[in-house]
Amino acid sequence: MSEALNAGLALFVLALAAWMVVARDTFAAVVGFVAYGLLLTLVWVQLHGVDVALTEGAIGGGLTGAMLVAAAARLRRTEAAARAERPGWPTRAAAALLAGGVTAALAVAVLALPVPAPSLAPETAANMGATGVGNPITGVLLAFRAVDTLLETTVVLLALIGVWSLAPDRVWGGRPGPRHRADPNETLAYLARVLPPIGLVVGVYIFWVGADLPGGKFQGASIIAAMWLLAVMAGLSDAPPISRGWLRLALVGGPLVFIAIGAAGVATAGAFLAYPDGLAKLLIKAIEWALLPSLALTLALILAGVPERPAR
Amino acid sequence: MAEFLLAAALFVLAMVALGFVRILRGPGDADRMMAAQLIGTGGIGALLLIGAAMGVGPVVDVALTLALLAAFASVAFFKAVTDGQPDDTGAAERE
Amino acid sequence: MAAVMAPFVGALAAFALGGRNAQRVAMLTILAGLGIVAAAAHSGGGLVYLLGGWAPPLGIALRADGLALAMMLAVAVVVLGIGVYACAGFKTPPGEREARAPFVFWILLLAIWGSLNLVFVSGDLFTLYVALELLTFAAVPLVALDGSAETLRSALRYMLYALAGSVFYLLGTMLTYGVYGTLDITLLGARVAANPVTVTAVALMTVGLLAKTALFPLHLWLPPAHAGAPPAASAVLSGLVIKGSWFLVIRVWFDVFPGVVTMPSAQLLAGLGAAAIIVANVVALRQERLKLLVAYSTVAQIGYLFLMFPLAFDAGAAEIGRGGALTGGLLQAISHATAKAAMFMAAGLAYGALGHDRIAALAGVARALPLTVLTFALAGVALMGLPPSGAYVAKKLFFDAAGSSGQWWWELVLDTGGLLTASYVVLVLAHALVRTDAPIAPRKPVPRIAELAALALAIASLALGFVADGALGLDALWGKLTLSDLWSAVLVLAGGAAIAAAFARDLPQIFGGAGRFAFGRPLRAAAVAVGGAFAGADGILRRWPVASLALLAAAFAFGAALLAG
Amino acid sequence: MMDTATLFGLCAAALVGLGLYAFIVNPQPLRKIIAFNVIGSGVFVLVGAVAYRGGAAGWGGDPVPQALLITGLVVAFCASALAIALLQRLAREAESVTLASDAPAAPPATPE
Repeated sequence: MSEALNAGLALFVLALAAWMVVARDTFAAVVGFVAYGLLLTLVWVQLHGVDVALTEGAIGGGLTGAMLVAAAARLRRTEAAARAERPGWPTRAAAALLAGGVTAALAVAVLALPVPAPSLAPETAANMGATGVGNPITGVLLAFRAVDTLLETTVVLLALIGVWSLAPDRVWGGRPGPRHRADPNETLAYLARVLPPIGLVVGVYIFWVGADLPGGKFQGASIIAAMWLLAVMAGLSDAPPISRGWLRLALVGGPLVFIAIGAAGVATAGAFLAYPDGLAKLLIKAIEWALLPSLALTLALILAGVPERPAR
Repeated sequence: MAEFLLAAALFVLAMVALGFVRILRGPGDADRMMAAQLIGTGGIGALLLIGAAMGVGPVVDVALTLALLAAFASVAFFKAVTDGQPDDTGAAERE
Repeated sequence: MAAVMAPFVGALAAFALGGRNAQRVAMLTILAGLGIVAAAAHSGGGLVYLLGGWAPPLGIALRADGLALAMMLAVAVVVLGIGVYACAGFKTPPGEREARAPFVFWILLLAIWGSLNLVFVSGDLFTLYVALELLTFAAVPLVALDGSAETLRSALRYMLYALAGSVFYLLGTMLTYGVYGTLDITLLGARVAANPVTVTAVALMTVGLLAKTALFPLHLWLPPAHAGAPPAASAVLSGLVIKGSWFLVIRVWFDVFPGVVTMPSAQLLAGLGAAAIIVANVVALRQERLKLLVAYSTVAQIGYLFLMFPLAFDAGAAEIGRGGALTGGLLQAISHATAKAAMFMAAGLAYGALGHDRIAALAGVARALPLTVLTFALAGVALMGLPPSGAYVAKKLFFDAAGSSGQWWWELVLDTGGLLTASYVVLVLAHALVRTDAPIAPRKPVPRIAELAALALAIASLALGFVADGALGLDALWGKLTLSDLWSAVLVLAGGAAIAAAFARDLPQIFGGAGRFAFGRPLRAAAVAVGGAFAGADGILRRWPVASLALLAAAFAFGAALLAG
Repeated sequence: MMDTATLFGLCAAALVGLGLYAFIVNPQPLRKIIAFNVIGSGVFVLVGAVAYRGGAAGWGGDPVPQALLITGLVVAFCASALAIALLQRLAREAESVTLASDAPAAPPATPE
């Protein structure tokens, strides 16, 4: 039964991907993407990656999907001009040939992967004790490969700076995105009152269980960011001006705490990002707690977009 | 039992695939978004069934996340379609 | 480790403090970082640092070998030069708390520096992927810093093409993990064997990195992106950013898969480099705008950086190996980093003073901005590979390697490249040296400190030859320069002038116009036709569908060349 | 019947191809961004298959590639966000947003 389910899932995923490629209308393709992200979440569960499924649902499908939907609606008027530039059939044939070739090469590679598969699972298992956490993914992300995670938080922050850098000079330091008007009788305002408290609890919960079960800071942070944006879009709240000192501090706070704890490791445990015996779980938790608000804020501001209004 | 649950998941997925046809046909943006939401709901159902079949508890968390972000995506869609007209806000930004 | 983290901490602090403090923090960080790198270089290479105390394959190791240290030191010097230069241009205007362009520039400069250092020392293929993405995310906003539609478009083209490149790299990396179960460079170097999956992985990684480096014909994004950015940003992009992915090609070929890469694939890589040198140099010569000329010169110089791969092949062992050619390539990269940064800075100063950068209208600049024109000339000499520049020593090393392995054709490419480079440098100088009746008044004052910073980098590029000569014990420069070397330098310049006269769009009065010599006319017509054909080919290659098809085609070509060995 | 890892591995190969095709031929930049995400998801599913094959020590998958996947997903999100922001800004400044070929970075020099 599981095989049939997998086969059905794979077919469905491919059909949706093909749809996104051939759809005439960009908006239709984007809606396809939202559904596609959801199906991928099922794929991750079938591939025994519940942590990845959570991330896909929250960031890959969820936030990216919402971003694409908003962009597609705004870019409507550029559609016709773009469609006129569709390349002729020789280009398309060449593209199909070469892209098909890549698929063929990858398929050969997949079939030629060695048996038994190499794995770092046994090594991870043997060393999990030293980290004090129960979820191996968290162990890898915050102990064995902690530097990747540190860089990742920097990547998110750089993306935010990149988005901000697109602001017109005149409104530098202003508030991102349009101001949404609140209409107290709207369904939207109601939804934005009811959902965020629940979402906040779920976000913190997903973050909290991350130490021992699937979950973690990125997944939790994106749920919280989404809930805050919901309130902004309903007009119940407004994005802060990006020049605020507290905002800047809150954004860099998480990464700075991470680096500080990492640097302390040089003195206490002999290496950058090392944790002294017995304190590992505590320090990992401290890093995660520091990162959660910074990440939630960064993700939310990335989604809120380019500053458009003066701070007043 | 697990077999039955997986069969049920497959069935839900097959039904959802019919909703996929709706996306293909449109005609309006709202139709398409509703079809995506249908896939969302069906997908969450399938997810929960799979989770129960494999006995993986945390799958429930995934379903919860998906449900919350599906609501977020539909609000983003609504706002983008209703007041995302670039020329309203864009005109003021031009230097 | 400190060398990697210092720029990032600086960037975070600059972000938090904002405004005028961003610049102060950046300059302090640059000085501190330079000190750290110099200390590390002084203590010597071969350092291995286990992050978190976890050894690979589970953990991640940083390895500061000689290559990494040399590159880190060079980058730190260039960053300092660019930082000093940018102090005038990217200053928060008085009366404002914070301005967009300076804030973004200083933070991103630090971020680019930190990412580059990470690229040099990281020993893990996935960490390198994240570092590359950091580099791209920091570089893209610099391209669009002035916010005009055209720079936004070039930034988007750059971003999307670079993303395709990183996806290819990531794909190759993950296939490698699927076969060998580790991402550590040293462990992989000991384990890899040539098989279909590995060959696929190497081809994908190489081509992905080439797209990010803008090696011909994958260069569609570079000329408009580098020419449209503010001068200090162009210097960062051209001098430094592309060296990150280039360095990674070296890591992948020399350290990860030395036993897998083959002679045909190396010849292919250098062949693309040769095509870059010939085509991009000629196209550079035909540009109307100085900054585009310098940008095309970068495309050509990227070609030089790939000539070393076949030369580094050990004929006996039939395996790629570290040796003179690799050292030469490294020298070439460092020489280019300093010279190209200086050249973009000089072009930027001329632009700032004149309000335009049309080459044909540069007359009188030499009198108004003598230091800037001198900088351009010195940087040009360094790029041509004339003594005593670093590129000259690099060329000597290449010639040795080519001589010992019998690959004479690369010598030919190098000499042709030198002549072509000389041609556009001579052309620009000829325009700039023309006297005008009235001295031109700069539109706005040219900051002396910026002129000096650019000049210092140009001189550094020339002096690099002495440094390298001493460090490598080649003993090729001090008192060894003979009359024939001088003679060949003159020949290069004269040849360059002749080529310029044949190919250039607008000829300055010094050449007396194209029609003076009757016998020259058909020659000139032929040259113009060839130049036009090259420019047309370049235009087609830089169309999106063609360039992305070229990306896939290159992947297949490398796959085939790797299997052919 | 094929095993799970091979099935999804082949599915991933097809996704990469589909995405690449769209990335090349579709002139609308937003479609290129979607295509980038499709290619990316193909790569990620491939990694998922590799992780699945490496299941050992009581875990259904090798945790190291799964952790890399999480990092990869976040990086891909950031890339999409930056690209979308650039595209929207471009749409405000210019009539056409396509990238087929670039106009000169400045108006051509006036003839003498």
